[in-house]
Amino acid sequence: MQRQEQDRELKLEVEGLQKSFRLHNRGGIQVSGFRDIAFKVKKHHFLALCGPSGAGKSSILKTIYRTYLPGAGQMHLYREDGDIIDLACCSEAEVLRQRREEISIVTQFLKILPRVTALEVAAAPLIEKGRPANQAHREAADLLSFLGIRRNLFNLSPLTFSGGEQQRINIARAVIAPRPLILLDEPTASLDPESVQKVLFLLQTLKKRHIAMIGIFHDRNIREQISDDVYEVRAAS
Amino acid sequence: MSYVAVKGGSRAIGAAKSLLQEMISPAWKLDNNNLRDGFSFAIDRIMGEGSLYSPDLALEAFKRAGGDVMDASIYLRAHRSSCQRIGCADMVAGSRMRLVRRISSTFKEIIGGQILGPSSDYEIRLLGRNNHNTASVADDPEYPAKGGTRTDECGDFYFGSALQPLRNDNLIKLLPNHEDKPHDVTRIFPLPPYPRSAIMQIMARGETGAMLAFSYTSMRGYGDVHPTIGDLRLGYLEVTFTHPFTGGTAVIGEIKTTACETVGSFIRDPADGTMRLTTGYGFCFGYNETKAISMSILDLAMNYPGFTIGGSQVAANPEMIIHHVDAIESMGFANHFKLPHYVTFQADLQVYQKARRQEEKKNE
Amino acid sequence: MMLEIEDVSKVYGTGCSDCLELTGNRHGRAICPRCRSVVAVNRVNLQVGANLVLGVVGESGSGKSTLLKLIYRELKTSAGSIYFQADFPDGRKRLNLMELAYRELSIIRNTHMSMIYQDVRRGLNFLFSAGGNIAEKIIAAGERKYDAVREQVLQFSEKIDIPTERVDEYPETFSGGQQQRIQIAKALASSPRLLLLDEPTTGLDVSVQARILDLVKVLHREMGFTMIVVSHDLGVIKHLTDLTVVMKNGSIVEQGLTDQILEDPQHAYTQLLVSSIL
Amino acid sequence: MNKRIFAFIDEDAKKEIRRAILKAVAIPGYTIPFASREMPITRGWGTGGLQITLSTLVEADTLKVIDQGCDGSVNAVTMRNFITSVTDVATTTITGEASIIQTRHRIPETPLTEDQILVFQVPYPEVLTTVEPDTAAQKVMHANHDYGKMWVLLYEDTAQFGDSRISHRYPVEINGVYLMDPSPIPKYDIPRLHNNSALMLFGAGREKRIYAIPPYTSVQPLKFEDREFSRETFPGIRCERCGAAGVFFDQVYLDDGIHYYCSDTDFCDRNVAGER
Repeated sequence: MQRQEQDRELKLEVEGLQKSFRLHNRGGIQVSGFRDIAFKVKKHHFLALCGPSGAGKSSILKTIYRTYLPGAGQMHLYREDGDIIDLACCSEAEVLRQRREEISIVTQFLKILPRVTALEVAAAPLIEKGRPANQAHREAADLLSFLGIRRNLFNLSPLTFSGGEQQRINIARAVIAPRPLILLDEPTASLDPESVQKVLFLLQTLKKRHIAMIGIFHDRNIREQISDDVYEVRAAS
Repeated sequence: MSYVAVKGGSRAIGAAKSLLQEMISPAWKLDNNNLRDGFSFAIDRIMGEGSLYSPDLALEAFKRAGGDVMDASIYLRAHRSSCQRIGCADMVAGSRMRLVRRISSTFKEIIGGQILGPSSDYEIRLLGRNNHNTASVADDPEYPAKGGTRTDECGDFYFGSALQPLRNDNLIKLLPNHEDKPHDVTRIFPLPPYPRSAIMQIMARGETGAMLAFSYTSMRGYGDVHPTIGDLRLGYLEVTFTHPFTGGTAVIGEIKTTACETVGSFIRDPADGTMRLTTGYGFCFGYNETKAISMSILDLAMNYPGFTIGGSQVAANPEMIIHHVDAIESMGFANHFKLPHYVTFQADLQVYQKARRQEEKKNE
Repeated sequence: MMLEIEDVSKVYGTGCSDCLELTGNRHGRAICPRCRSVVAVNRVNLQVGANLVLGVVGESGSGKSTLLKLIYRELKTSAGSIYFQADFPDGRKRLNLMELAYRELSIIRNTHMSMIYQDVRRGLNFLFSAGGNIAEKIIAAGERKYDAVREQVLQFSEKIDIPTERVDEYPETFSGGQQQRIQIAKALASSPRLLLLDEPTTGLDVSVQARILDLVKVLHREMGFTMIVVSHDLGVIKHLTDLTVVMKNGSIVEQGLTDQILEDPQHAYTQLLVSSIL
Repeated sequence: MNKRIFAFIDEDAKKEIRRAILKAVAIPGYTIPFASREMPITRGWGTGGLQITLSTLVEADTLKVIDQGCDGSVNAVTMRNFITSVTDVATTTITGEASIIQTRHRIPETPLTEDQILVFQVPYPEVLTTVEPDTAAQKVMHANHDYGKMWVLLYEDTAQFGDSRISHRYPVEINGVYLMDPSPIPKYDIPRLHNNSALMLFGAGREKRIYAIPPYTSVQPLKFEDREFSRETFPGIRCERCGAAGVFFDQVYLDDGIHYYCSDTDFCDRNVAGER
């Protein structure tokens, strides 16, 4: 009973996660990414990963998202429908389904096609969920305005924007129709203090909506403002 | 208002025929032997394209057509259609030809030697009596005295193709033979994929000019056949017939023929991966070197379309060759446009007017 | 699975009993040392689910285009089967494409599967107008009313950003990028379930390439079909696909999620490919 | 020499042609390849129709030959003279009296009967040549009822000109199976092929094909379901000679303007005779 109670609160459980890279074109040397990673993330919690740079914090996020193939370990995702999926060993099709339904990632860099406007980028997740285009565009405009993007930029490609603006577009895209688990890799790295506060406000709202998040923040102050738990990643030897 | 539709045209048609007969009537006063033997290249073409070996009938057709070789060959083809077929002669082999002329451009020395024979190749084409380039062989003491002047009385030579040594050394790619017996285009018109024997038969009775034009496309660059003449021969082939019941074989005569074997580029033989030279073959009734060479080039082009670079491979397309080299067909069709087309043109006009009205409506 | 490729091989040449064993990525060659035959595809197994976008990358001669031609049945396999699952009026069927008669194959190509070629002249009939090309697929899919055909032609021409007043012009009068867009419209006019793209943007200007890729992406989102994209260009693969298969010497050396293949390639060849392009 | 054989062509060849005709009747609309014999009339001048007529004729037949609807036109005269010179069969210009009618580009206005055979001279037996010149490809298309390219032609014409540009040789579907070239008859004659009482044979000498429409066979022009098949019409026109209306007319330009006469001269003659 208690176990079930606890399970209902769990979103992601990582155990014995390990990753190394084999570089065939450099004599097949083995480069260690991270090892023995174990943590749990609850719904409506924010887990912050901290540790020295090069410890593999970003790599862990990429591994959860399966952009990196894990070397060993388990990553149990507790889906909203009650199913439990081990992201470490499920099929690619299964991963794609989780990316559609359960997990999203916000990186420091905006990866989008050129020629797509800021408004379209932000509205796309809503449209994918079946929201009518005009309504989605309206919601996206409100969100972008809140994040301090000027209206005259809405119909331009974000690739022409400054780093900070791009990052806000990226965040808008992740929060407008949020997945139950969001991975954030330095989402506020190049933002001004005012924008940082707005982003933190948005993330707080997400927590209230039972969204689980794992994030990396360079700035200790920001990290403390948002995180519920902290997991220390030690540099792999 | 008088009735003007073309009716009662029988008399006018009769008159048109009479006028033609009158125009070409001097032909009937010419001496048959001189005409047949002196204009032997014309007679040969008529027999070849008319697909019937008979110098006498070819001569009659030549006269009836007023010297139009293409038209004359139609007479022979039409005549064939009224003749019952008794049977098929045995297969002839080009290597069994009693040679009158045989040259090769591949090697300086060939087994049997180069036999120049009767040829216009070395003729300087000057009009007028003062043809000083031509030395008279009568003055040459080395020239062997001969009883007659007709070429069929010359020589008694039999040699295989000058390419035979290369073939013996397995340097020449042999085309696979998928046919139990040759196709007969006069009995069944072939459908794709066209058997080689059918294509060869159609080309053997193809019109010389058309054959030349199509092969010329390949020589000029719409294709890539730059052959070397391996063996070009003129001469006589014995025709034999085997009785279908007794099995006895009898010689039924001799036909005058031209054959040409050309060598193309080499390819990798799919049979064993070895690189081998390719060849093409041409053959026709009578003496017609231009046609035999053209045919051998088309044979090469069709069997080795890989030599062709670029999109327009006219000469390598059997469909193109098989339907467009026959003069009886193309010439007849070109001329049929002279027939009345009142009905179809009337239909054309109505459709045209309707389209015009539609256009005007659109522009309003 | 919409498409199941089972142990498929394609040998050009006479072939021998050892061809498959002596070639492939393990030996680093596609030509059989014994019989000199070219093994273009060597015992490939692959499954593609509905609505997924699969990329096939590899250098020229790796067998990727041959694989696509086998799926479209422009070529027949030397060994192995390709199963295609589709809905027909009389129910869902799983067909071995290699066993289909021409008539059945026509139905599949007219209504279930389309191919987009690098060379637009292979995909478009230049004797037909742009609209005529699009109409051909609509008619082939069974439409026999002129007004309905015309309406769909105009709709598609709008979708691909070809002005409707130009729809009756011939492909020659359009730019290379426009021609490619017309080919895409033609391929999609029958609402196929599977779209095969063979180097769809190779040879086009970079800016034109991007527009084509955008169009394909948008149409994929709007219409929902499975795509297999063959390209030597990892940029194209990255933009378009969810999953990627890497081929070399006729074999699959690696397959996975496209971002994983690009960011965490496992195989030496893939690492080389990624490091030399990105 | 040719006189020795009835109907010019040697008997073996006639048998072959008759076999091809039988096969053609058995597979309506399908073109049967045959070894077309060369005729004393050049190719393109009706040698296909001529071979069918010569192979089908018996002494008891009565022959009518028309060219563009007219018994007196040059091609008809040449044909009729040649056929009678090698057969001695009776000839007529009256449609109702003929047992075999060889025609170029028209179907007689007078309805045909079950006792009659209509032989068409055909220049292009292959309906698909306009869209696909390759014989092998054509065969595959026929075998698979794959007429998409023909439909595209129809679509393009409709888009650009409001209707098909095909004025004659309009493609027809026989029994819902094969698409067929009906020879260069005008569209006016197309509906008259449908369910006709006579046996209709088509001969293409140059292209070496024979095909047939047996009596009472469905013949439908290829058209979109929501478009009318429009035939040639001559609104308000009457034949200046016999007064007939609603038939196919020859249009003639003379010094004093345009005049119209029946294209079918026998039909016109019957009308004139009836009035007198």
